[in-house]
Amino acid sequence: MNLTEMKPPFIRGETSVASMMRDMLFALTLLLALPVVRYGPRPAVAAALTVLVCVLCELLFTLMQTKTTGLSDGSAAVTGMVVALLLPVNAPLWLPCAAGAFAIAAAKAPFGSTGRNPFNPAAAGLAFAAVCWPQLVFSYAATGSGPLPLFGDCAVQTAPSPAAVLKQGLPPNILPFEMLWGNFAGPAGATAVLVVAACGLYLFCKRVAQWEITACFLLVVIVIAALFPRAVFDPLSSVKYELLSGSVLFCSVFMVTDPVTSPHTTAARCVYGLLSGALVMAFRWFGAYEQGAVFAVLLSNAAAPVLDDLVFRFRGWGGELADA
Amino acid sequence: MRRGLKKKIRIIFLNSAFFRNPVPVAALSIYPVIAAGYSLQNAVELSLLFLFLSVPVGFLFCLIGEMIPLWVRPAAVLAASAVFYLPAARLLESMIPGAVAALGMFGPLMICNSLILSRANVYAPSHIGWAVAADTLGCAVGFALVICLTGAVRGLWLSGSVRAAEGGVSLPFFGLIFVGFLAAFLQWVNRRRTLRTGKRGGRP
Amino acid sequence: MQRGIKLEQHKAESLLHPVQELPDAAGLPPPKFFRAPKGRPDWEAVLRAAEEAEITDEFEDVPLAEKLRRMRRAGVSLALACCVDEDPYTTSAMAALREQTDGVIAGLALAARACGAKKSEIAVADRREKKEILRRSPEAKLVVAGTRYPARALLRRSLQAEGGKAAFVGAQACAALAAAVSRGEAQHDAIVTVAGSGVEIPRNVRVRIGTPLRHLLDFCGVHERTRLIVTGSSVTGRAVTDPSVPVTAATRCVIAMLRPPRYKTYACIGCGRCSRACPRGIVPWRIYQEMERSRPDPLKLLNARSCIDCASCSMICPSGLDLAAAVKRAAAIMESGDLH
Amino acid sequence: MRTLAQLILTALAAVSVENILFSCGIGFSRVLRAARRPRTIGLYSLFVAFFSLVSMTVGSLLNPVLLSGEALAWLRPALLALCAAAAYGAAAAALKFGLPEFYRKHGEILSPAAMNTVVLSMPYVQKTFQLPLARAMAFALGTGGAFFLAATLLAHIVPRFKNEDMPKAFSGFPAVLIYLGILSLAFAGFTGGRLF
Repeated sequence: MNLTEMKPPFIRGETSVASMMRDMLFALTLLLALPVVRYGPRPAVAAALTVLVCVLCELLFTLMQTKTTGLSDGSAAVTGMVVALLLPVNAPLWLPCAAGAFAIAAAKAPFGSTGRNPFNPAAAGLAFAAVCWPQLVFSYAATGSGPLPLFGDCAVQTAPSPAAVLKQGLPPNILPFEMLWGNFAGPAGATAVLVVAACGLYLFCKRVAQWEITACFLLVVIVIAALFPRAVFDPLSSVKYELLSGSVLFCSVFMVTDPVTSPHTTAARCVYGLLSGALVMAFRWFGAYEQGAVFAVLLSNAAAPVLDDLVFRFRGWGGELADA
Repeated sequence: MRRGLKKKIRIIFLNSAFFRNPVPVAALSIYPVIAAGYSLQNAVELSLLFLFLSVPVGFLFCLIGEMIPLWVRPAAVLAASAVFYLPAARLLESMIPGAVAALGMFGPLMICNSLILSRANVYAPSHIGWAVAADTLGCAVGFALVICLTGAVRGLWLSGSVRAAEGGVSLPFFGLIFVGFLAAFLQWVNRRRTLRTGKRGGRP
Repeated sequence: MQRGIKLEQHKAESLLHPVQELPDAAGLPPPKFFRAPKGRPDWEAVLRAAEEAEITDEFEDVPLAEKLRRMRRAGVSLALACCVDEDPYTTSAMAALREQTDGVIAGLALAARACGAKKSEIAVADRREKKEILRRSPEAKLVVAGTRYPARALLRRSLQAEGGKAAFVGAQACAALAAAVSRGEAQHDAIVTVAGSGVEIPRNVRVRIGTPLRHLLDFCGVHERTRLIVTGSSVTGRAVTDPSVPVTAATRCVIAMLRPPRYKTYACIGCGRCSRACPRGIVPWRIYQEMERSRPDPLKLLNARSCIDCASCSMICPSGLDLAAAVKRAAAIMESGDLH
Repeated sequence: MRTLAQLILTALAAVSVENILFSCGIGFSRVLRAARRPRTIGLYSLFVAFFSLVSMTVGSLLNPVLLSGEALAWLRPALLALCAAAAYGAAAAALKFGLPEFYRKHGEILSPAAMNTVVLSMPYVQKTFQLPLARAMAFALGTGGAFFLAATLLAHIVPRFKNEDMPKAFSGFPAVLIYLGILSLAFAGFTGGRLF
């Protein structure tokens, strides 16, 4: 009986980073179902390609890293899925791949993968795509355009999304109730509002995401939408339109709650949720693009370490900074 | 002494131009590279302007740098750089007509280029003429290398779209990321060099 | 706010069978007897009896006499008999309480008298166990500790929240104290749970203190292909490499595993679970971050010294990091106070 | 009251929407220098705000004069730089002889804070945005605030860029540059293109 030497503890809790990423991937693939039903297998192909490119980029960088933390934590796949779901269905296939490559190669790998990236890679990739190819990222296929060609470019009649209409200050011509079912022009995964809400609940129950960030985030978005409606209608419908249009709900469930790039203490998380909610509305009011959520996520990620240190200094635990 | 000096000058030049290029390694004069370097045309004009501006300022402060007290020296350097900007702009205009106008705000802001200011404040007064000359030329070449590379890459990327200088890759964010990757490449090269010299008994 | 960790319990099988007796191994000295104190001993007599009987508290591996003196100095107002086994495999304390309920109650009263505690109660794991014990002896005063790990620390914190100081005394130590005072018998055996994937039938065994571990393993029929044997506790115990080490009063359990568990480690993702799981309010991820730097700054190591080594932070960490070791190193640095 | 609200709005815009630091990439070498010594950030930003204010007022007073004549327009960059140099000289002299103790402790950061691209770009910003004098000064103070924000963000994140998980080539300064690039990308969401 040869016995091995081992350090305690000898049993572990059942959630590991890999299981958290598997839950995220499960929730994201659920979101793919609706666009595949409505537009044919093209979104699934785009998502698969993006995940492949992200994984390849991550592999490329693990060769350069000395301590290879390995690929098995699946966070590259999650980034690829999020990028593919926030781009329009009729986008050319190279667009999500370019955004995914930027997300991994510029926003994640140089800082040390998974636990060390200061920014949410998917948000950085989407912001890069939005700034470089705005006309491609914000042209959404009209709802009734049926199955799209699998690989080639799809010349499809595009319709302005409710977020674009709201940006010009006009009330969108679709009732909020119909928007619930998600058949309006918008990003691939972010229009299915009910499915996003269901995935959110699933992630909160499995403790993969922290609910307090999403709660504060949506609270601020609702308050600002009610106080400052962007088009001439009553506060209630303004709140409904702001929440249902664009990718606010999707971001509040998948991007803002990323544990790596959000603060680590509960108090700082609430402030972080409030800050990112306010920034989303600021980008919607003053921003140049109709989708402000990804930029708001990036800005609040930059503020996350500061919030953590403030909480520690406030609790008298030595949050001061030593000279570098 | 002659051969030793020549070798030392070669090392200073190479360090400033490539291995310890001040732009990616010390982030000096980042603004022209990331904001103005969105086309090769801009890049060439700015590198020439940098050359015509840094050489006279470097020499001036190599000669009289010691005499000016430390607390007023930064003001003197900026004043000298401002004065020397006029002939430099005129020289650039004669070489490439319409260049100064095309540069717009980027030209005048070269006056307070942190690379020129810091070299003139710290390096020039305390080194001999040859070293200052080698270092100034090295910095000019290094700056030109970085800004032309960035300008070429962005020019290539934007060659398709019609509003070249408007948005997309010509924005400073791409410049910063590109210079970041350049700095990583340089750090990798330097690390390999120190490893190799370390293994070969320390002879460079 | 910290409610501890919910663990999957494996206790049911080993509680089914009564405690088995292990025949004494060869070459062990006979059990020692000494002159028992007469009548109703006061607290010095109880302490002297505990010293003479060489009773050790099985949870903290400390002589019972010294522990009671420390409790008396600290002015403990509530003495608790700890019949709660925190880690999922061990049931030795519960078995000891079920076997010698009166012995534990008498021992607890003696221990309370020795350390000057006004109240004394028995801490049990859950309501079902409480009903079981009340069925055996109705007048026992019981308190439910809950099954979330680390149960003892959480119970002590909730009791101290209501004022007064609480301290734990091991169930087997109480039983041994009762035997020592009534019959003048030294502590010579301990109840050990043998469980894990390497054992056919998990069970509790009463073992003479000092018998080599191999003798116990052969008696319980542990598989030859077992790769990992752990004594103490499956969370804070020690891995045993040579099976000839003797069984002590503090062994409490022997866990044999066919395949040693291997956990992949990732970088810290900042989920904050460890700071929520820690019963002492330490922030392990911040200490781990600080200890990663080449020269950790003692000012930033917060309250690392108040750690009670329950390892719940390492257990709950999804990235599989050894946070408990980092906090222990941090406490050592703060202890030595080398302010570089 | 209305003008006060307008001033505050302009200052806020200078920190967020029209953040010339991030969306135009001006003045990063000074931000990095400040971030390396976190205790000096407050004073550093105060100096930058003060000198931006001086440069903005000089710029908005001189702009109409300098842009009138052809020869004067050609001399404009040099004259503005000379004003900045004079402002620094005056401030340094005042501090050196007025408060020698303060100068010995903090004099070192006075010159980089006084003469950097952010300060000297003020007159050009004023010419592009055509701000009246009061709102121009609010914009200068807002830029000082933006400098403080940028330096604080960096000071908190820079220590995390030296760890063993990242590729050796990127550890330390290249990671800071890429971080600034992505942060500038985030601010580009406000302007969507070149600010000026």
